[in-house]
Amino acid sequence: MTDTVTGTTISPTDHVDHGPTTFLTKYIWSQDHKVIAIQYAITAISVGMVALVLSWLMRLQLGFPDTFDFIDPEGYYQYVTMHGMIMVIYLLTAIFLGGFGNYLIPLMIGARDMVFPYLNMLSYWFYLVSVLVLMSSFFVEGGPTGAGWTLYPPQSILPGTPGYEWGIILMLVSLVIFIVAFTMGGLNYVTTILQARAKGMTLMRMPLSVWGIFVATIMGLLAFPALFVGGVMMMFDRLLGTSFFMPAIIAQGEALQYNGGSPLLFQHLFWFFGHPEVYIVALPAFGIVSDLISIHARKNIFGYRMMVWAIVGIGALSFVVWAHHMYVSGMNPYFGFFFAVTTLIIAVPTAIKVYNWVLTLWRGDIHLTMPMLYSIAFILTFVVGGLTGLFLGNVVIDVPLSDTYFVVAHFHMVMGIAPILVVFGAIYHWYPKITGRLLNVKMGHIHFWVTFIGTYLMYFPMHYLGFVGVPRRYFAYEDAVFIPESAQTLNAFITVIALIIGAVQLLFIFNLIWSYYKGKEAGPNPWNATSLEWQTAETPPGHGNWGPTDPVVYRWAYDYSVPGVEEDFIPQNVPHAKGETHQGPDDDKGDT
Amino acid sequence: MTTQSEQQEHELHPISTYLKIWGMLFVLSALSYMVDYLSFQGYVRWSLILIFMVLKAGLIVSVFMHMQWERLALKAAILVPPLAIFVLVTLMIIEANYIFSSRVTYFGAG
Amino acid sequence: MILVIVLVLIVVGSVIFSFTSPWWFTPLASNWGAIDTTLIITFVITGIVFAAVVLFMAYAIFRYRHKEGSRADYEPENKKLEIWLTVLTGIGIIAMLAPGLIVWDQFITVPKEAKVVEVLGKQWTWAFRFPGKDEKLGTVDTRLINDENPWGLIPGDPNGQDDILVDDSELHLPIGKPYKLLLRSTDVLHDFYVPQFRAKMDLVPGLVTYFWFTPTKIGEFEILCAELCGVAHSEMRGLVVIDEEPAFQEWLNEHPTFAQETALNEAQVSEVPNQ
Amino acid sequence: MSQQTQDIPGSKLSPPEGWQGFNDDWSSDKETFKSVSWGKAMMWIFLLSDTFIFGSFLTGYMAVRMTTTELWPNPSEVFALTIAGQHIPLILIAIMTFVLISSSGTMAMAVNFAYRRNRGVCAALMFATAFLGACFVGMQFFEWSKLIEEGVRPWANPFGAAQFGSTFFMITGFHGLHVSAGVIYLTVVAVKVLRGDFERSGDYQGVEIAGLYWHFVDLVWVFIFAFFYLW
Ligand code: HEA
Ligand code: HEA
Ligand code: CUA
Ligand SMILES: [Cu+2]
Repeated sequence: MTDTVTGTTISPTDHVDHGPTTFLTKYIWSQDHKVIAIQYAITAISVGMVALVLSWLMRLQLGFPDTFDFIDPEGYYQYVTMHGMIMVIYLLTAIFLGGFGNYLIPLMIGARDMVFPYLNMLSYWFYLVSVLVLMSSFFVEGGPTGAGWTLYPPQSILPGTPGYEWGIILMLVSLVIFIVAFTMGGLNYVTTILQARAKGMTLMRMPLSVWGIFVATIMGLLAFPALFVGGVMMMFDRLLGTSFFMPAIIAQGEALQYNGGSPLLFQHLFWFFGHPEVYIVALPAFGIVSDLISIHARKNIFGYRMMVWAIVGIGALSFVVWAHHMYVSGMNPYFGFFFAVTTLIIAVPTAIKVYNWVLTLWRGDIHLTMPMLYSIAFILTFVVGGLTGLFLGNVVIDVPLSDTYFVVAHFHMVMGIAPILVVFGAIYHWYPKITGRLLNVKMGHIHFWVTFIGTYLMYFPMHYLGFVGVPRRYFAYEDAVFIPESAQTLNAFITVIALIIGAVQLLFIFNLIWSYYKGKEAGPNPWNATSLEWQTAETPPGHGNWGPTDPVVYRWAYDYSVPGVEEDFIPQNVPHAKGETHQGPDDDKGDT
Repeated sequence: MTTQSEQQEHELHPISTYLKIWGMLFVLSALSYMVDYLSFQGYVRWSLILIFMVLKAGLIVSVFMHMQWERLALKAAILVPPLAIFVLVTLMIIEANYIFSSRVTYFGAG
Repeated sequence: MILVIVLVLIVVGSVIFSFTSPWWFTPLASNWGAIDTTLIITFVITGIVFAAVVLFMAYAIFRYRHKEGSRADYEPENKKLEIWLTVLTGIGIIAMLAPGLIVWDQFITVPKEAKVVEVLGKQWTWAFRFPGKDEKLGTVDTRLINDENPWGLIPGDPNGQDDILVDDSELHLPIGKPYKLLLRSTDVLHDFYVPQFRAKMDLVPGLVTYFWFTPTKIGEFEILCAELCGVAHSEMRGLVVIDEEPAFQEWLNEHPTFAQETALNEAQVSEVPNQ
Repeated sequence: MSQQTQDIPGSKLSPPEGWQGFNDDWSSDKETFKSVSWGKAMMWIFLLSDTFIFGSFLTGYMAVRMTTTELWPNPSEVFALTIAGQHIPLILIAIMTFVLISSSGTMAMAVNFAYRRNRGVCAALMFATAFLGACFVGMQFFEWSKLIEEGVRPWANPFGAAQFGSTFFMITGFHGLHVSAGVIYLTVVAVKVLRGDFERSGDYQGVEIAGLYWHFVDLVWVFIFAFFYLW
């Protein structure tokens, strides 16, 4: 493969910069974006496992009420809260931006590292501290907060809610630290993408993975401030007795000192952050899955330009839809019109993305590799989750469905499983670049089929519980007359599947470790991919990524199966041959 | 990455430019203080405050922060996203009025 | 191949499940049939889109799966197709949104003849207040709430004197009359939700929210709290009983007005010997 | 090198301006913001993010002020001082505003002298800026003590709505933290200028970046002054 690498003279032994040499500077206090990426990913997966275990505990209670004495309502709400918060923020946001973002951005745009490596390192350590602070809340008096991951005041800081003593404070502190960590990392990613691309790498030649991560990071930089401010104000309410979100309140017979505040203000601030946040975890998945589909179908991504504009459009629109989470919150009812329209408009760019993924498969040369399997599973689960989102976005339909299991089913389909499937696919795809070895496919198949079929069996029927009207965040509801007996059977069924799926994740983790030592050697470019990260001199790439000479880019990232060319792919750093007639969208620019 | 001559081109305005802007900021600040000192009320007060505020902010951003001499690519990247805040502010004004009127109606306050 | 079969099975299975599911909406007991209708419209449109997208994908995988010597097409974009798909999607969206917005307009526009009743939520019970003969609810202040005055009615407000107070988590309403529910909380967020009525709305401290509906079926319906409000959230239940008008009036008359309640409290206080 | 060059538009070397330039920049390779250093680009993006923080703070302030039914204290009165028997409304805040604006002026000139490679004047102006910033913080300290003495607390105050004190301490506190951080930051950069660190790297953008931050802090004050003190 290396003979197609042009524009550079590479001899792997001849480094410009030999990089750090001691174990400590290489793997612990490392400023290398690749090491930081791995640190981020391992931390995120570890904390994700905690959230997974919490989901088992919740499911045990829901599937077999009155069986497990050690789960009381306090505990249940604490599990729900921590499960939701960890999964959304500390797992998905961290792994997509801190993990994949860190690893892929410099490699894909042809940079040697992030522009400010030291800040990048700090970002990881702050993230680790935020995780530790969050975990410490399990061990304080009263335990972690049980206010729901939305943390709505007044209840989150009042007795009657578990963890109102310390849990909520630690949660807010942890979030603030996370935001600082994210800002340090995010500034780096954005600046690197904008200012440190390789020669010839125009924005419109970047792989969609980078686009997804780029826009998601910008959204994070603009959305997290609202959470920060909401968090600070709530902390003041809790610790200083201010009344930002607290009106006059009689809590369990006792008059509190608060007066005049507005609980809805917090909800607006939270969702001004919260809705962009759900797209922050979706856009990187959109981008990565586009690349996986294109590479493993050996075909260019269909409608690249539309894909880019769709990502940008979704990113921009997601700042004006936040109150679709508040249709029944008692806000000004006329907001319903505005937010229903904006919300459904987002479906258009999203739909374009779905069409283009499917159309990329059309007339492709589809290799059903592990990444491809996960990508197809992603499309299916995302379509289901997205379409159920349309129910909720259509304001009046949300009235009966809000706060029921329909919502739970919606967001587990669209966020709890679709992006997670992309994470898996992406790990299968880039593992060879990170370690030099392929993951085991047999274990992969077991993991894939159980996870995919299992989650569908779990979440699809869950929608129907929502139609019945089963409310979410309920510790128990056996005695509700309108819920048929059979619903309990369904719940038990879901629980059993959830446990099986959970167990299979251990197989995946085992695969990660096993293949590191025993996996098949991969070579520098096992998937015959075009993007720059596969064209590095060494695998895994060394410090500084490119050896002595920077790569030069001549074409977009999707020159697969170009007619008249023998190989079915042309790497981005290969110049145009004379008389090459087919051109990607941005092929007339930049290569001087 | 940056050639020095390009830099010079942008940065070497005579000191008097800054002194002039400084003076204008002083005057504008004095004027906004006067709005309070002379106790203008109601819409006059609010519009005057806003006008002076926008002028001051504009001068600081465009001259002191050199936005005026930046290329459109940077100007747009920095000035467009804050529009999202305007959406938030507008809706929060409507929301706050709604809550206030609810309180006046049902809580016998106000 | 297995993948293609699985995808087709998922579509077929999901469609069959939707028709045969034992879990479906509770029978409607209010005027909000229009909500059900919009939901069905959305269900049908999204169902068709779901089947179409997944079946197309399955066919593509079947048809273009890798075989020895096969090679993909090269087609960066196809403007016409992309525009067509965008327009079609737009039409689908409008078809769902338009009825939705019309019904939402009805949902937030309370008819003039609607009577009001107040729902008061507190951790973790329900209470209710009818306006009495003057058809006006008296104003309230959370800070006035105490054992004698659990609603926090402002004693000086004449509108409040004849308000009828119901303090036992059971609300009766007459059939066929539109009612506007004014929702109020004294402590944290709650949500008044009766699945059979299809309507719900949060109770927010420091604010009075509302929704309206007309009961159309006689019977008892459970009230659920649908907004997390602390450890006993799932136990915060109540009951709405829909009666014929006479039975309703009879029930209503059993409950004291605010004036009566105050008088009673004062009597009790004076009975207690001085400290 | 000469000042006149700035007025010559579209010379062969400089890229096109306006929308054409906008298009060219965004569709170019390597860097989007032409001849903007990494540090400066990052500072701008950080300030954009910080704008959203202060934007949210001020929106929150606006929302609580508009929703509360209690009387909002008249800032003109609350922040009045009696100097030499004269009762002057808002006078301290006015002085603080002038101090901060002056510091912006000195900062802007410091940047200019940095590009003229006049290290001495540049550092002197930066120290002056930091000093004015420190004065500002000092006056803020005085203002806080005075209000606390008068019984204003984050949770209550004798003048009216409790949210007055809450938002006051929160917003001015947050801004004060920014100013304090800026004073330290400026001092560090000024010392570097004096030591000639930038001379060696041949690039004075460090001063300009510090300047961006400082002007932003001033900018935020403009909004706080208008919305909190004057409104
Ligand atoms: C990755 C995360 C993610 C994503 C991408 C989405 C996507 C969408 N979400 Fe979801 N949502 C969440 C995560 C996400 N959501 C979470 C976590 C919650 C709950 C939070 C909580 O309360 O705890 C939530 C809750 C939530 C609510 C609030 C429900 C309630 O609490 O009452 C609403 C309401 O509007 C909503 C709507 C939507 C819509 C319209 C989309 C759209 O963007 C979907 C667009 C996609 C499609 C439409 C499918 C593809 C399109 C086609 C195949 C084309 C064909 C279509 C037509 C012809 C119409 N979501
Ligand atoms: C990304 C987000 C995410 C993910 C992956 C999950 C995964 C799961 N969730 Fe969760 N969930 C939420 C986000 C998520 N959830 C949120 C936001 C809430 C709302 C909280 C609230 O109301 O406040 C919620 C609430 C919630 C409820 C509702 C509780 C209630 O309302 O009372 C339930 C109930 O069954 C549930 C179950 C599960 C189960 C069984 C799983 C899983 O077990 C399903 C199977 C899991 C996988 C297939 C993937 C697992 C992988 C990892 C965990 C990481 C490891 C990663 C690598 C190895 C790369 N979740
Ligand atoms: Cu009340 Cu939940
Ligand atoms: Cu949303």
